[in-house]
Amino acid sequence: MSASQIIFYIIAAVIIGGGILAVTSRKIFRAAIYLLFSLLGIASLYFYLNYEFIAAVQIVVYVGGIVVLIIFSVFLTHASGDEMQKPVLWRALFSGLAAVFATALTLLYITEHTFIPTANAAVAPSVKNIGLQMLSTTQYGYILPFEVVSMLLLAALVGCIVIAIKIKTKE
Amino acid sequence: MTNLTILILVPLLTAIAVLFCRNSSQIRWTSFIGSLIQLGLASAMMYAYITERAIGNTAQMLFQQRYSWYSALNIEYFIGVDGISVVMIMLTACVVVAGILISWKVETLTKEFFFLLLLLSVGAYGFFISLDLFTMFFFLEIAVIPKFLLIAIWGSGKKEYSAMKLALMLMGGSVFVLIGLLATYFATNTGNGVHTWDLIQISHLHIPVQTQMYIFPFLFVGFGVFTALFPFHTWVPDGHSSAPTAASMFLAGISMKLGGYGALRVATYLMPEAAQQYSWLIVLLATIAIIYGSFATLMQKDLKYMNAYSSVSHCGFILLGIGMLTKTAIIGAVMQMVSHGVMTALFFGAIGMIYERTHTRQISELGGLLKTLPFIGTVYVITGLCSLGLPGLSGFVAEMTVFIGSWQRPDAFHRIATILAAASIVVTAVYILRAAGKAVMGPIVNEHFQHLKDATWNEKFASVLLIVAILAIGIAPFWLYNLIAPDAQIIMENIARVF
Amino acid sequence: MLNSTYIALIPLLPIITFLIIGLVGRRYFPKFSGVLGTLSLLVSFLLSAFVAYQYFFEVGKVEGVYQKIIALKYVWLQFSPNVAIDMGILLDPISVMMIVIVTFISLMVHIYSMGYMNGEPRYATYYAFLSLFTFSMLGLVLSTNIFQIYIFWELVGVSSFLLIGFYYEKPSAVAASKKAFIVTRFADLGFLIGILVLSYYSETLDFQTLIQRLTTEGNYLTSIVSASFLGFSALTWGLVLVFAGGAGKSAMFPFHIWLPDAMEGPTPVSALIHAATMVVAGVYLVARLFPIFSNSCPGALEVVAYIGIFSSLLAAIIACTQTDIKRVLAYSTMSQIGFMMFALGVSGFYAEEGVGFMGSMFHLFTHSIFKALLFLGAGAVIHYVHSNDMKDMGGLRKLMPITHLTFLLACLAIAGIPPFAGFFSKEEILLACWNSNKLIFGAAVLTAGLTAFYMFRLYFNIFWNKEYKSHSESHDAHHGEAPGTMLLPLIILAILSVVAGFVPFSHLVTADGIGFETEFHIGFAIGPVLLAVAAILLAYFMYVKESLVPQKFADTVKGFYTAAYHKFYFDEMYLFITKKIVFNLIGRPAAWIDKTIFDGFMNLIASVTESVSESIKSFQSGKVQDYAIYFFAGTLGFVLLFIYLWT
Amino acid sequence: MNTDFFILMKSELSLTLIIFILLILKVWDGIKDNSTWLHITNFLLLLNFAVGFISSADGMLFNGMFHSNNILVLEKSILNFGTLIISLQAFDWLKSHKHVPEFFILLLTTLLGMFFMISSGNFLMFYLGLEIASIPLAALANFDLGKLKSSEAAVKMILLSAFSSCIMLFGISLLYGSTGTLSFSELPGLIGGGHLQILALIFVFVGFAFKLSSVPFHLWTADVYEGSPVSVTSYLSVISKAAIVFVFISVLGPLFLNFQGMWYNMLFLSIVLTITVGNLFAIRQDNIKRFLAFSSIAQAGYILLGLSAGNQMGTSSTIYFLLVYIFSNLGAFGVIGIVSALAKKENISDYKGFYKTNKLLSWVLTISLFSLAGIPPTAGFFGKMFLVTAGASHGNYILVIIASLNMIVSLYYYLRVVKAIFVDPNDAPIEKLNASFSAKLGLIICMVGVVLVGFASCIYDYINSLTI
Amino acid sequence: MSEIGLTHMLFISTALFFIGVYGFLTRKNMITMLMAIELILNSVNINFVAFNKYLYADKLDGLFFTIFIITIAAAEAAVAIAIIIHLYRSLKSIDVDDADLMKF
Repeated sequence: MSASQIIFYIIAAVIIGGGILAVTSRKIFRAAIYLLFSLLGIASLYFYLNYEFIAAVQIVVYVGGIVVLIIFSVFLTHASGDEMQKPVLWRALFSGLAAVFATALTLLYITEHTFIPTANAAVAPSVKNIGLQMLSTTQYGYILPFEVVSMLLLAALVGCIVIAIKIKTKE
Repeated sequence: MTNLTILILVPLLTAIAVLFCRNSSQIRWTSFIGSLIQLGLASAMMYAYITERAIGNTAQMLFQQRYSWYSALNIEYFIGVDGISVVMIMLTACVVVAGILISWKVETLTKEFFFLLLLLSVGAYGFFISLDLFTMFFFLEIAVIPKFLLIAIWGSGKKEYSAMKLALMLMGGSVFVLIGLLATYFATNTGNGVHTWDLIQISHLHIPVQTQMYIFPFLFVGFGVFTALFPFHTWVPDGHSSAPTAASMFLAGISMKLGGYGALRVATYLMPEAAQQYSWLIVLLATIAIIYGSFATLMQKDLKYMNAYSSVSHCGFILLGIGMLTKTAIIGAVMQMVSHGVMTALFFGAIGMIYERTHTRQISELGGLLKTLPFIGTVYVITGLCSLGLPGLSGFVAEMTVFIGSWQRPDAFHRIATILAAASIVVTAVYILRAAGKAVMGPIVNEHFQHLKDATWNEKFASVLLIVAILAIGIAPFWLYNLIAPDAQIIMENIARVF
Repeated sequence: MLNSTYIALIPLLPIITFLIIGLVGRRYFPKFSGVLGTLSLLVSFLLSAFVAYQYFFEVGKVEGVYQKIIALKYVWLQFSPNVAIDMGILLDPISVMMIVIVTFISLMVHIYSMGYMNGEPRYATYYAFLSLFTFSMLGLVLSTNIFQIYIFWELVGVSSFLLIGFYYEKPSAVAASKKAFIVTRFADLGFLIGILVLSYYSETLDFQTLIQRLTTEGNYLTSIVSASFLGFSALTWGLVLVFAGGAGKSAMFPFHIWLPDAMEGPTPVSALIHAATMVVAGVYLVARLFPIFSNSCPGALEVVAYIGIFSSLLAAIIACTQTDIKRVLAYSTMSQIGFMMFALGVSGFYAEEGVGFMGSMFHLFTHSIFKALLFLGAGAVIHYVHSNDMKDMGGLRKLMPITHLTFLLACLAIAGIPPFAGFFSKEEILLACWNSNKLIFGAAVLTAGLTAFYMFRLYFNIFWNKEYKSHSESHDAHHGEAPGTMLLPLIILAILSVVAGFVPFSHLVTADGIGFETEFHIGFAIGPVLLAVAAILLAYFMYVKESLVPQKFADTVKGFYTAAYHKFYFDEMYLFITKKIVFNLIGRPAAWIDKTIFDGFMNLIASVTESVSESIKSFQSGKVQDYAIYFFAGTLGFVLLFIYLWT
Repeated sequence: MNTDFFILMKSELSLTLIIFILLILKVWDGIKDNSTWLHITNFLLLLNFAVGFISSADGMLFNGMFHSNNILVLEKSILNFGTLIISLQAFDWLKSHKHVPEFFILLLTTLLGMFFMISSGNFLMFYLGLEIASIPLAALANFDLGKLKSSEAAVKMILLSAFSSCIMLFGISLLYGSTGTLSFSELPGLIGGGHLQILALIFVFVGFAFKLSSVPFHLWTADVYEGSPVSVTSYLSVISKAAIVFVFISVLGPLFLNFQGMWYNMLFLSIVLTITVGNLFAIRQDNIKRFLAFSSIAQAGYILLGLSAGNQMGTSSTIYFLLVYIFSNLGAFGVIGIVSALAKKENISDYKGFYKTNKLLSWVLTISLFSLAGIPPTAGFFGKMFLVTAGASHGNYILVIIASLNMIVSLYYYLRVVKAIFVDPNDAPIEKLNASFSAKLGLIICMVGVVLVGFASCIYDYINSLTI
Repeated sequence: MSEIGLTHMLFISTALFFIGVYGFLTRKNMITMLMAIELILNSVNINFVAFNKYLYADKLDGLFFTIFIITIAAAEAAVAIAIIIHLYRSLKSIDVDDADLMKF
């Protein structure tokens, strides 16, 4: 077992372990931290695959943004030390079984499937390439989604403001 | 009067005109004049039809008009009439005039009432003149909802239940029709896999027997629901008895005939082989309906229920005639449609008039009406006699034609069916006379009845119109017969192709 | 040659009168309606008489045979090239005889009613109905087509219904009219099916063609004879069923129950319809089809004979026990029609063999006269006494001398005392029975004796017996005679009852149209006459004075008497059948099944839909996670389903 | 960049422009009056709708990420039109609302998302469009800010829609993995039908089914419809649904059609379940929005029926039906909106005796419901008929029979409402309502559409000429 | 790293995906449900990146998809949290099962 394999398994263990704990821990704050670990593990997986840019985005957006947001909202809505309620038993049973079964099924299909890699030369996922493509209108250009997603962010902004304003005015 | 579209437009425009009327008097008169125009147009159309035939126009359908409508789906606005449609249109026109006259006193939501009545007649006219299956279905469905509203809003008794039941069962019927029509449409092929809704064209195409066998039950049952095919008749008693007078008249006089007409014109005509195969079943069901309907009628205590159940029995004759698949029987079926339409409309009219005055329809609570309401009582007796098949009135002619036609099927099964059907005329006599004997004749049972007012001019006009129609058919059936016979012949030829 | 225009006028005048009176007369000139009706009928009668004269003595006979003349024929409904319902006028001896009888009796009744119905609020309506009936009856007898006869048959039935129920405010009248209509309707069903059977095999509805096809050897006859159902040929079935129709109208057993009740109608109506004309329609029908009965299907004819004699005897026995005078007359009518029926039944076809046929028609003729007279006389009595029950009467001979005399003549006529009309016709009938069936002959003679007995029982009870005590002050105790309009018909009819027997009937009306000479056997006649006289004497002793003899006699045969008094419980049996079996076992279950099963089924569909809707509502629990679980489960379900099961 | 760009993207550009105009006006903060805001917006939306009539062309932009042609322009115009009507009808509700421009910014953003979704050339654009069309909608669902139900609806919507898009995304990722492309033009050729692809396909389909609220992925619908403001509900039930169907017709149809038999079976199952379950639930609702939610679920089943035909007739009929559906559903929601805004009543039982006080509104609601039920002479009859005809053209009559029989059930519940309006007695019916002119205008447009569209066969012919 | 095959990556992503699903289905707290959503989205991201890396490295489709998913996830989370907090203000609870005012 080579070093890279070991690293991979460690990363995998962090991701999956973090994930499992994130969805099972009864303490909400801990759950958020486990989520953080899992997300960091994924970032390291990207590093592992040499996709540094995406790994950086992952850390910035998830770790720096979303998780922080979540933790803030936990503070806003919840006493952090409280234990969360146990899941409803039949839901937990069903979901657990279904999840295990579905995982097995999906993996079965994945292993069954023969993936055919492309024969073309690889493009380096460098920041430069990504940057160029992101703003290009020609082949493999992503300017349109880039612009479009800005509309989403605008709308999300407006939506959040509207809902937030309410809170302000109410108090 | 050869532009048939006018037949649809006149009631439609009348209905729209009603919407702009200011008071109920205007509404009444507008509707009445509109309906008179309808009657005039229908008569003119019949005259033109007879003239055309007389000068030797042998086309199957006269006064045809054909416009492409939804060309992508091969839907056309294709209309035309043959003898059968002509008599049905005449029937509709008569019943509409009578219905509007009978409703003269409707005071609640007058505008809506007359609007819906007229809308109903639009559906009926459209249905009878359509030669395109899609258009036909369109008009068939138009006639459903006004009935619901008429019963639910202006009805009496358990009106909401009845209205809902009627609407749902009729909708069920039209759903069956819809499925049958779709299957028919896709079973046709006019070359290059192009389908058609054109009724005439389909009648010349040969739909594979196997396909017919699947389609026919849908079409027949679908239309059968409209015309009280056993065991899908249960909407009839409740629907009729809860409906306001004019709605009952329209329902029994026109709407139930849509089914009979469809069963003949669409199901039987287009699916001759299947009709042949299923004939025994139709005959069986029709016979059951006739016998069973008449016995069930025997037990009714409410005049309207009685008449509604008797409609089940009488409409059985329509289906029996169709199911027998002989020319005479089919003619008899059409005559029965007309006859029953007029007769039962008058019947409901008379019951309505009685109810309006006595506020009861229970036979046991009535009595001696002939004394205080001689005109209405007489009308009731006349329709009763027509219903039980008195010669000289329309019912007799129609039923006898059906019997004679049915008797042409020589095997034991059809014989027994015919005999049983014929036996119902005795039962009919029993219940009609029981009701007439108790309600109209006999001593006056209620002091209050002493002071009742007899029919007003509008009621008299309506009754006389329908009685004249009954007599015209009863005394001189040959004109009706001769109108229908050539077209029944065509239908029979299509069936005979199979033999 | 006969002129079809005025022949057509014979039935048309009454219907025109009906329309005039019915539509305008009732409102604008009710008093004049009687006169109008009478006048129109007078014209009709004169025309009939003229036609009869022409037919019998000028044009009817060709080479010694009376022809069937079709005076008029319109196609009414053409079902196929062969089969059509026609409306027409057929003249042959029996139809000509019938129109004379119908118009004459009707005329008499019209005149009589002017007095009898005077002051009745629905006087005009009454005349309208009478006209309608006369029209229908004339149409019936003149029919050229078996379906035409059926049509008028029904119209006659409805006229009868309207007239019986004329006093519609009396529940008993309404009930009687219903009963009459329904019972005859039931019989007519047989008639209709019979028509269908006959017409199917003969491929025609026309009488002449029908008779021709079913009496001569050929395909038609072969096919109808060879087709069999339950062991009898289609021809037998057809004829018996047609006869059933006739039996209904003619009140033969088992359809006789309506006739006594029909007496609820005004008495002149009973005279016209339920004595003289309509009730003989059945006889007429059998006579009309007689060639087929006689030549092709003797079996059916036997049925006619036995039904006839049985009804006759039954009615005679019941008549002996009734106290309602109209009912007695009604049973008497039934009995006499039985005579006509079995006379037909025992008759042959050709020449002298056809004496039964001739006798039957002859009896029909004479009976209509004297029975009308009896009814009208009874009417006069009732008019005076205001009661139908003979117990309320007695000793009226002094108060109503003319009525008394005419009634006596009629009684003698019906009893078969020579030289009154009934004697001759009955004699021919008995002769025919003697020649063909001794059993029937015996029963017939017995019936004839019973007839004499009950008629005179009636006569003595009305006019002799105890003295009449008026119940009402207004009655003039010394003069009870009816007005002139009522007496005139009585007198005319009485005269005819005396002389009608001398009409040379066998030369005019025979089965095959060829006249023959009847021999008069004095020896044969003497037996029945003596029996009749004896019966009259018996009646005289029992009833001329108020006595206990009848009661004692009744007590000795108590069971039988009670049964007869209750009309052998036929009404109860029918009531049982209709109320218990038809209503309770068919009607009620049918209504119940409809409400419960079929309607219930439709409601079930609705309620099942509703309850399914109710039972699945928990899926919409309002909890997001449940939704997600269903979502996820659905996804997995789709995957499994479409990868493994449904590919 | 050339003129093509402006022609092909005209709808998107005009919409974006409007959004920015509204944003700038909001920031400028010069308009105080809600009515003014609404009039301005309506005018802008009218202009936006008019843009649809500017000449259009077939073509692709951004290397196939965006494409446009006449049928897509038509679809967008239909959506624009529906949005315009909704905006007109929202007048009474928004008149007193604090966040009018925000409402429209969010609403139009979702519309923009739908446009991009419809015009998308690959899964990325499609996914972006889908999210843009749903995330702001959740915020919109929360727009009755004081109402708990509204927030609950928003939560349910955002959570479930996130969940469904996650599952869909997983499917997309697997599709990407097994084919190597996200482009709709290349994908169909690369789909072979292995288990993994079927799995992926079902995951994608499920995402669709969620948006279309097809059973068993429909459960969010009723709650969200009930809780959201009427205008948002009508937008959800009409525009959002129509957009998803349009996407399917224009973009994903070919992709799924590669799976032929299985695809049909999936539709079969969905149709049967959707129509039946939708109807069964609709029977017993009292809240009229919730009632219409279930009815719209059932309608979705009929839409799927049209799609299942997989031919031109199916496509044309579906687009036609959606047009009709917009008229009829907005007619109904228009009235409900007026009643909700002015009388604050949303239950069917509140509508008892409605006809006594509000004759015209009653008729509008009734006719709309009849149109939804497919009763002639309303356009709904034609729409439904054509869908069923299209469904029958596939030859599967069991499906047609089930769908048709369900019409009976649907008639029942529509008639229940009609009965409440016309027949049921009520001592205190909703008082006479004075709707604003613009709401009335919206209703008039709907009524004209409902009554006339059915007879004007040219509309269907036009659609048919555009579809392939 | 060449020894680590695509399947390994996919194993992680699939497992994470269903872990996320499990979390979404069982967690009663809305915010933790949102966390589960993030897990799912990340598993999809892994998928895209892995496919891009291992199979289709000639283009950067998967990578860009991932970037956009991350962006959208952020927006979604923001809106969702805004809504949740708004709901919390009136419901005083963050338990998802308490938000069942509308049902049946």
